Amino acid sequence: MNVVPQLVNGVALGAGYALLAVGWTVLLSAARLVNFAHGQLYMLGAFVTWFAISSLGVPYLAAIPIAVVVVAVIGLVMQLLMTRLVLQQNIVSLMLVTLAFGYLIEGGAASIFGGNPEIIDSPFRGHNLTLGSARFTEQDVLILVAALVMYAGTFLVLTRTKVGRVVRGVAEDPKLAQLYGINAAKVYVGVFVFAAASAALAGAVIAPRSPILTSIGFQEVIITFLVVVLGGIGSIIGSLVVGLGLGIFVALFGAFASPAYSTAAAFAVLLVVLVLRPEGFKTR
Amino acid sequence: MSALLEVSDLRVRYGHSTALDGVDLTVGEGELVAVAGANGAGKSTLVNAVAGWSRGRATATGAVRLDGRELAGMAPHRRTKHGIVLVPEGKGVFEQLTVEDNLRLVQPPKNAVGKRYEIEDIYEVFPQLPDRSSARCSTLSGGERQMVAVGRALRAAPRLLILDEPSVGLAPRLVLTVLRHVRDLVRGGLSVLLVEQNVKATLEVADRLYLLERGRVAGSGTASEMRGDERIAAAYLGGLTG
Amino acid sequence: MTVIDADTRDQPMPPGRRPGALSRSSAAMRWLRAPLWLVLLVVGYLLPTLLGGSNRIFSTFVLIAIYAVMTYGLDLVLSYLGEVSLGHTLFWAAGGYVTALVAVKLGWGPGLALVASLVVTTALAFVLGVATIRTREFVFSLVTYGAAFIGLTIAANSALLGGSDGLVGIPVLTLPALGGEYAARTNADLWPVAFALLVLVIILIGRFRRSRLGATALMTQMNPDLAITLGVDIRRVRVLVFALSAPVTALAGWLYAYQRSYISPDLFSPFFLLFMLTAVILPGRRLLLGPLVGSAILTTQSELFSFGGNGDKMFLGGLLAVVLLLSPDGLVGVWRWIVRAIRGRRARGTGLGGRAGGATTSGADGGTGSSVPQGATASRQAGAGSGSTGAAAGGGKPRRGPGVGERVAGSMGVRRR
Amino acid sequence: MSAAPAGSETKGHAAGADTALRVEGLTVRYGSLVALSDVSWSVDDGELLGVIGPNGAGKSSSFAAVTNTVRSEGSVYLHGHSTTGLSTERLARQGLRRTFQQNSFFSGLTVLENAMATSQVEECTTLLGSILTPWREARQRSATRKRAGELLIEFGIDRRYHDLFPDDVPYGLQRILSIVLAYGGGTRVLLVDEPAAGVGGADMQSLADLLRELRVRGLAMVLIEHHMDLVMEIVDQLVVIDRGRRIAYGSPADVQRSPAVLEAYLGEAA
Repeated sequence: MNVVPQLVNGVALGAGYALLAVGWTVLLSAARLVNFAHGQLYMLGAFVTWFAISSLGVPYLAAIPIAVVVVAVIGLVMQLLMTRLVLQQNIVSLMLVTLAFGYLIEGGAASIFGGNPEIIDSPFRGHNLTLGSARFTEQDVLILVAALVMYAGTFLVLTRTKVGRVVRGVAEDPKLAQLYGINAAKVYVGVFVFAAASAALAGAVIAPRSPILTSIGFQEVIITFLVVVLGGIGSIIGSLVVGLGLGIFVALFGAFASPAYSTAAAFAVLLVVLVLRPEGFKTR
Repeated sequence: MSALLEVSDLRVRYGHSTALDGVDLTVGEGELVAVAGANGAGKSTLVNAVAGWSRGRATATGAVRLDGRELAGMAPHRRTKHGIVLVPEGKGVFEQLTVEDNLRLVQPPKNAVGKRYEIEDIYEVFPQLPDRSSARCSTLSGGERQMVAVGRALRAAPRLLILDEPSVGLAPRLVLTVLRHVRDLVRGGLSVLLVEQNVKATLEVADRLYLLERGRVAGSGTASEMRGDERIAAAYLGGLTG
Repeated sequence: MTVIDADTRDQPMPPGRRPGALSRSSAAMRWLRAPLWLVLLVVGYLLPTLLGGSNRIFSTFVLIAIYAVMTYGLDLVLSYLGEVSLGHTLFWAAGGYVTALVAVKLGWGPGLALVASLVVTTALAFVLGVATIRTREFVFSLVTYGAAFIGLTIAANSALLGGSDGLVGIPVLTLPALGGEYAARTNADLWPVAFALLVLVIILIGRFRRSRLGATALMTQMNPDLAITLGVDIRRVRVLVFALSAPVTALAGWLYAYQRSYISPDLFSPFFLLFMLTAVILPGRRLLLGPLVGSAILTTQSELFSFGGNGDKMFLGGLLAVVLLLSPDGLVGVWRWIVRAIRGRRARGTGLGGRAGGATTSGADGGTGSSVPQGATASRQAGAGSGSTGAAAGGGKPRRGPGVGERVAGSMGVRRR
Repeated sequence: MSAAPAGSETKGHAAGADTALRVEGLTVRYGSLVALSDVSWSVDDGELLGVIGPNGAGKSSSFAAVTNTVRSEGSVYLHGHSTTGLSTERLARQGLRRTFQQNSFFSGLTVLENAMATSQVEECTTLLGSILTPWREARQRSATRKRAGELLIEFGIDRRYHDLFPDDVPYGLQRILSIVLAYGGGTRVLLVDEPAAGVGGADMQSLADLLRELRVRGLAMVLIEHHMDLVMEIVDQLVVIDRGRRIAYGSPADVQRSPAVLEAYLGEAA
């Protein structure tokens, strides 16, 4: 069998995983928050895109920012509702609340968008390209470009700008940040909204690859978790590398072993790492 | 009347335990005031409460006025903008950020009352820092970190600079160097509230000193008055008769 | 329902019945306790009949019992260990699948099927517990979440387990009985079995609360550092409680397989996960009858007053979110709050005058400094620092998140009586 | 790597055969930072050893090292047996326990339940026993409760506080409860970390009484404390640590006169 097509497929898949995880990585490192509704925000991003195209007649590229803004606003509302728990750093309740929000969003989305599989009509979906023996679509290229741009952008913002310095400062020591004149609560809100928006972007860009259902989201949270944790919690570059690596692993495993079990296999790898190197999973 | 900082009847509690039990204190314009006392006497609690800051869960009551303006209830990041700038004990810099990033994180307020320090000015005050400007603070020595912490504080154009144990972790010989530096800043017109473990060295540079014992002011006076005060030794090591 | 409250409200936590007004005031009350339970038992058993005895009623009650048993498994981990397991759907489904497998493919009877599912799920939980021994908080939760996902993948794809169709044709639950066999063909027939199972599980939980494992689990949750210094092997406790919780949930899966007569991957659906979490949190954690009350409320809603599939999802998710955002202690928290508000008004006249002057130090809230309502948050967090004592613990930063119920009851000023 | 032990101008303690706890050459490193360097001391049954020193001197590190919660070099002997490789909880069950600077109780349990918890680690019925012989469990429980109540009263925590939560009792009692908790379950060596933090006046006196009472009961105790009046009043021996090193070891009066100690606390005159 030829490996090259699988590698290309894996890169596209992995770019998607990485794109999905970028928001969580920042969220986790800066605010030490996790958002179990991340997968549902991804789903919502996909469905808002679909809705904008099919019902409002907006072109695909214009539908993406609409989805991002809508989901960012929902993320903002979530975070504002959770303010008290965030300030208390009540991690357990936050986990449960976001899980509950995810379920709420799923139910809400199903009643608005219906329970049928839908297809996002992206113009890039049908255009096949070839590279040697590998075939892929322009959509795959778009995913890779989006992932690389997001990571490069996030990396530059975090390392080169005032905003980035503030976020890194709050990540390291929110108490000390106060003495630098920084309001950490505002930073938390900003980071959460960024994470929500990036999940929506991932949904809008990745979802056209296959039909979407309002029940997707469960698996996305697991994948995001894998990428973020294996990449070294809070490491931007780590997440990109692991995301791509995970995509290639899943593609190869799917092609040569069993497609149905590829995500489970990736998770099994994590479990092994967890048993062998528990220290790697300490958060800060 | 002309005191820059006026603290009256300051009380701080952590849960059920009382850390400060009604403290009155003033710092005048261009004055270096020191706070001394044994461990657990409430020195850090006092200066943190002035800055409105706490790593734990403190509840404070009482009045804190800067130039007659009541600051009680104000969040620490807002007090910073009003000119009260604290360099906390221990970790005063972001270790994952470079020296320059730490300094750049703070921009002098536009309508700053205190003296404005550009990055270059900080480097002038601490000539050792320019060479390390792109080094992560986690790689710096304790003394260098302290310089960055003070430099950061100066960037905020403080009217009142609060230093909590600036010499912790420094070799004894360096302590006086640090304190003389502080004295120079005061000579430049800054007001400083200083907590320092090394009482004898502190008395060399301070104008006035407050002695805390179990959350209360046990004594206060000018440095020369306090120099021979035996209450100081007793506060640190217990009554010699006991 | 008042009976339930009378017994449980006054003792939000084992070990040890709180020697509150009830038991202290008179020994007679203690003697009344047993008959009270008996009445509750009889009324509970007869309730579906009293409510008309239709098949709909009986199926609802059987489901309440099954879901309550399922929830009690998670309750062990969530209430007593303070960790959030998102993997209990795995044990719930495993109980059902093992039962279906041995009953359909091997022709085993219900008794053997029960033993098989308990053994398998306990082993699964033990392995998972050991694998996650060093993980806490969200890493633990996500790993258990992932374990359930693996379970779903396997169930949905394995030919042995029937793929997405699941396993059908589970025979009627037949138990040996006096003068032949007891075959549970209808929900009304199943009710005695379900009720007995529920009672047994409640007894088990009650005894757990009064055992060394229960006591040390609570200690581990509330203050792990102190627990260690008192001689508790906290890792062992964590693994044991987790391994105990799985077969409880699997018991429910066992009965569910017979009730539905088929098993499919929908047992892994997030509905059951959200159900378990909400059923524990809605009444309030660490209440002996809490999961039963929670399950009864949620099942009654979805079976008798359903808003339709999506509406129910929004209801369940929304309910859990609202409870956590408004009263993390659940309905009991609301009740205590009301009681305190009434008492507080009476007491305020005398002690604790208002604070003179303004608050100068803003309440130190996990690091953010903006305005936080002082009193409530500060006292609520009183126990938060307990985990961070000393320079101990691997040189890490202090653990920031307090355990689930750490301050649930511990901070609320003067309570009860 | 440890430098020569500093300032041994005071006498070392003779390590007798029945020494309850002996610490030799204890060194603790956190990364490149040496928190404690080559510190030795010992304490006998019925003796109270004070550990003092300026902030960050390494006092708490020594407790963490003795209870094996941080990695350390050197040796620790509990009643003559090396503690190397024993987990913190094993040591606790062998009678070596510590208290923490704050919050050393279970805030979700009542005062009485807290006192019960300390013996429940050993005494409480197993799950199986609780299921099969509930009556025995009930008897055991009421015995434990009775003993816990008596223990509290012996140490001056009145019955009216027993059903309150620890956060609701006066602060001084909270501190005492923390120590009673650590003492409760067969403790023979007790490390007490700053019991008087935030305590004043009469509470300080009852704390001193409590420590004296424990000493009378034959407990070997090591006390970290900042309140010098308390320390000087009750300890038998005193170790002074500064910057991770032992700078003095001897009786309170000797230590108070030691120039090294005066300098550590008051600084060097310029």
